[in-house]
Amino acid sequence: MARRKKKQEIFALGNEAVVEGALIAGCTFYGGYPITPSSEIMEIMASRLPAHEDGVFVQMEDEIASMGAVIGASLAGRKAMTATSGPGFSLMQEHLGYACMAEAPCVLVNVMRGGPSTGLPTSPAQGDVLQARWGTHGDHPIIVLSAADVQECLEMTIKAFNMAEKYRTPVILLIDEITAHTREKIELPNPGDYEIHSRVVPSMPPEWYKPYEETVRGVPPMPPIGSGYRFHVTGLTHDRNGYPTSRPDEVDELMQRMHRKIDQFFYDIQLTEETTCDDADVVVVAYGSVARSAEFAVQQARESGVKAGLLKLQTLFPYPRRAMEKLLAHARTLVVPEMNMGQISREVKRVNMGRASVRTINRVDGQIITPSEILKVIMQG
Amino acid sequence: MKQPMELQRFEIRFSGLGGQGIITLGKVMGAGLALGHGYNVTQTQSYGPEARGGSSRCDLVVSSGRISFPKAESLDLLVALSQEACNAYYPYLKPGGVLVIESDIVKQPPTNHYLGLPFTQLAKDKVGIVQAMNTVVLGALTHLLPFTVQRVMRKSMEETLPAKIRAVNVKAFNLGHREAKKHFGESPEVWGVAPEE
Amino acid sequence: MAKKKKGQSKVTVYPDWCKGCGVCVSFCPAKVLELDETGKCHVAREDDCIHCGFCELHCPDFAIVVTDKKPKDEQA
Amino acid sequence: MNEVTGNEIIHQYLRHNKKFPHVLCAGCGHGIVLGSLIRSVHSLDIPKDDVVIVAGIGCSGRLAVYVDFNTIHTTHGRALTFATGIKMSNPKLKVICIMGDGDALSIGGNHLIHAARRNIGVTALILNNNIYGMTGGQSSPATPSGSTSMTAPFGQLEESFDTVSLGQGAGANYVARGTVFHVQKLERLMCEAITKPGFNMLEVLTPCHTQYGRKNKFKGPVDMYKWLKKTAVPVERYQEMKEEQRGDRIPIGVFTDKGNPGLEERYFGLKKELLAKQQAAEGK
Repeated sequence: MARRKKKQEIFALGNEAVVEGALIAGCTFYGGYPITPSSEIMEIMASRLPAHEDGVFVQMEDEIASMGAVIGASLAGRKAMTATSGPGFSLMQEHLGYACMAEAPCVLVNVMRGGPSTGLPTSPAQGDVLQARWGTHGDHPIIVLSAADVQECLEMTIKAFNMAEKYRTPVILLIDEITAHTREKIELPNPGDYEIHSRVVPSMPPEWYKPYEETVRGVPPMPPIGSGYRFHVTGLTHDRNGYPTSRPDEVDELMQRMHRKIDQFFYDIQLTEETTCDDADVVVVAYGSVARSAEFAVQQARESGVKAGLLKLQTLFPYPRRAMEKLLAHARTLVVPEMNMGQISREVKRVNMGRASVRTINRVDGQIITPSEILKVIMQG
Repeated sequence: MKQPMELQRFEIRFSGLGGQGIITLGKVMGAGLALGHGYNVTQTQSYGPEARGGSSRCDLVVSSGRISFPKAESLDLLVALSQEACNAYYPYLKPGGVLVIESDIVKQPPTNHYLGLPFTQLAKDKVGIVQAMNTVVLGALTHLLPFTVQRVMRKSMEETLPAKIRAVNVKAFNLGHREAKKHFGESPEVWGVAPEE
Repeated sequence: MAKKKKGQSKVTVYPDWCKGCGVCVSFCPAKVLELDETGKCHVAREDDCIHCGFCELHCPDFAIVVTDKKPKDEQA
Repeated sequence: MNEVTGNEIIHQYLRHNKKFPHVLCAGCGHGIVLGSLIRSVHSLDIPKDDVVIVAGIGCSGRLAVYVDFNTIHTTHGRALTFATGIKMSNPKLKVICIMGDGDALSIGGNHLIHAARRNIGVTALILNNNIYGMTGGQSSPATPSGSTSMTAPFGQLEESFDTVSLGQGAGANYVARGTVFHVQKLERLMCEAITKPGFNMLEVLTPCHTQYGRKNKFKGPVDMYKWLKKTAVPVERYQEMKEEQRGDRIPIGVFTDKGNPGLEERYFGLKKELLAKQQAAEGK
């Protein structure tokens, strides 16, 4: 905790930390629509961005429009984001798909609350995990991150922007009401503490530029609109020029590249954190605020002699299977606590393939899963 | 400055009615403990319709080490500024935990082991502004808690509050501190031992 | 678009782009254009053209070009 | 100002690596609108790089891909939301939205009224063909009451929107209506709609024979153009007409022209003030 380098400390909400992270990452555009429990992100952006050297803030008429404006800003060369919660996230799915197809980098923060529908506006849940992965229609690649505490809200927002820019894709950051509404002391990084990535812009004359051309990384360079590179952007399946096509070979090429550009960089994208996992018999796989309960429970289990460990998932999709497979060499039991009826546990079971026994703890009453609930299951072995 | 007291997990709940300044109290104290005193602190609160007019709640978890679970579950200190809040949250008080009440409002404390002051009346009579009640409480708690330093907390409070209301709040803070010293005596023994056992 | 005397204009139709909607044929004041047996527009009486520009402005497929017969002086 | 010399100019603005003729039906007025748009941009001397065409979904949405500007083919009804993001991000760009009647008035109705209220500096071209063309001729909010469509086989019971009053009611800065028959007038309106500040709305009546005309007693595309010629009257004349003279006549021309600064202008003005204040505070 006591680091040498003196950093500025603030006592901030999770939602505030998201804003700090976004600004550090270079976000200059926020388009949004307020919704509990994400509204503080928008409110703080509304006061910060107009006074920021290059910041633009606009309140849109709904979440569909918010995401549209964010994509527009992204195409115009800005690092853009929006934040929302359950019902708004549902509305954003349409344009999330567009952002995938047009490969428009952007960050969408979803502060999860109880659902379905308007559900529990001020209570936490983790029910949007699979929606984040599969909510928009069609077979699409996407990156979904999560944050467990306030410091991580800042860090993961920076990483979300970095990944969005590096891979030209929308990145969803899932936090839950607890993390968003917890105030904690956090350290603001010094300049240079984080590598900041920005999209690669084309380096050839405009006439030779093909907006969706195959590249080594699978990520084509992207110029801002108005910079002399005139091209077509569409939500239709398109060829390398960006023109609509339904030719099977061109469609296949596009789809394969879009998936590959993310899948092949799993080592950069799949983030996890292990706590006392090296010799663990029982490993708790958790994310979001539940990972904090799990950390407490694992600590208590260790104190009473049970070899317990925690695998905290910071990336939810693409699912960090390698980090988990490593633990399966010695783990006999996997415990998956989630504030939903079992969404990540499906992924856990898929990767586990029957090797360890998987115990799920599910809570959908708008309450956090407590350390004692998790401890009880750990102690059962 | 003396070495800060080692805390493992100290849980505080402020509770009462909407409009009593409960959330501000929690935020100011949380910021003071986190930034001024250097502890790790998590602050959570009740949200939504509950927070408008009805009951209001704000929790702090204070620790020298990393705080995993951010919510308060078993309280070391419960501050109840309404009878309903006192009834609702008293069961969460740890054995040996301390109950602080607004003695004019909480007429039927669930136990006779409590510390009480007429915070509202004090604010009204001696500060002249009833809204400063929460700062009177903050002053009192700063005396009561063995790990808070009056000067540090006051300074932190001054930094958090807008300039316009700073002077009034310093007055209220000092009043609370004085009154607590007079009526509460020294910090309860149960907190005196560094909870390391 | 100043109207011109007859016989001074050149009318070009690109059959590849013409879809034969007939708008140009119907509204041409000088009856210069006709639909041919393939259903596309062709220039039947170029000399009657008064260069009103209607067909050019109203061709939804940009398939008609009307220019002066004598090439314009090359502008620097 | 360049003299407009017809389709040769247009050919310079079309994408040479794109297949022509375009996908639209024979006689569809949309091509004429695209032609007018190109000539307007050309006559206004706006560089291609500065023009952004944001199109929605439907027949009108297909126009964007053919023209050599920055073009974005968005989702159904949402063109204005993208346009708002683009304009706020780079106010130097001329952002022109091409939308259909179903696009702008039905699924995108909310975005339209809020773009108007917000007065974002975007030009909205609403290509009204009274029908959902691309999807096969279903009723749109601009399908006239009494006419037939695939989803109103017994006649449309609902009333249709008056796009102009809708725009005026929502506070649009500039509201105009033109037709693809009156091309020269259309071009004048379009030039105004592109150059004036704030949210400028231009409804263009453009016939769809394939999906609307055939079901509603128009023999061919030409009949529909004749109908436009007969029905549209300049708004100045329309206002002088008596109620009984008006009948089914549709006024065209400029209905509202306020000239208020757009949102982006006001936003960046505010920003300048805030930054100046900040600098002054730091200088102290």
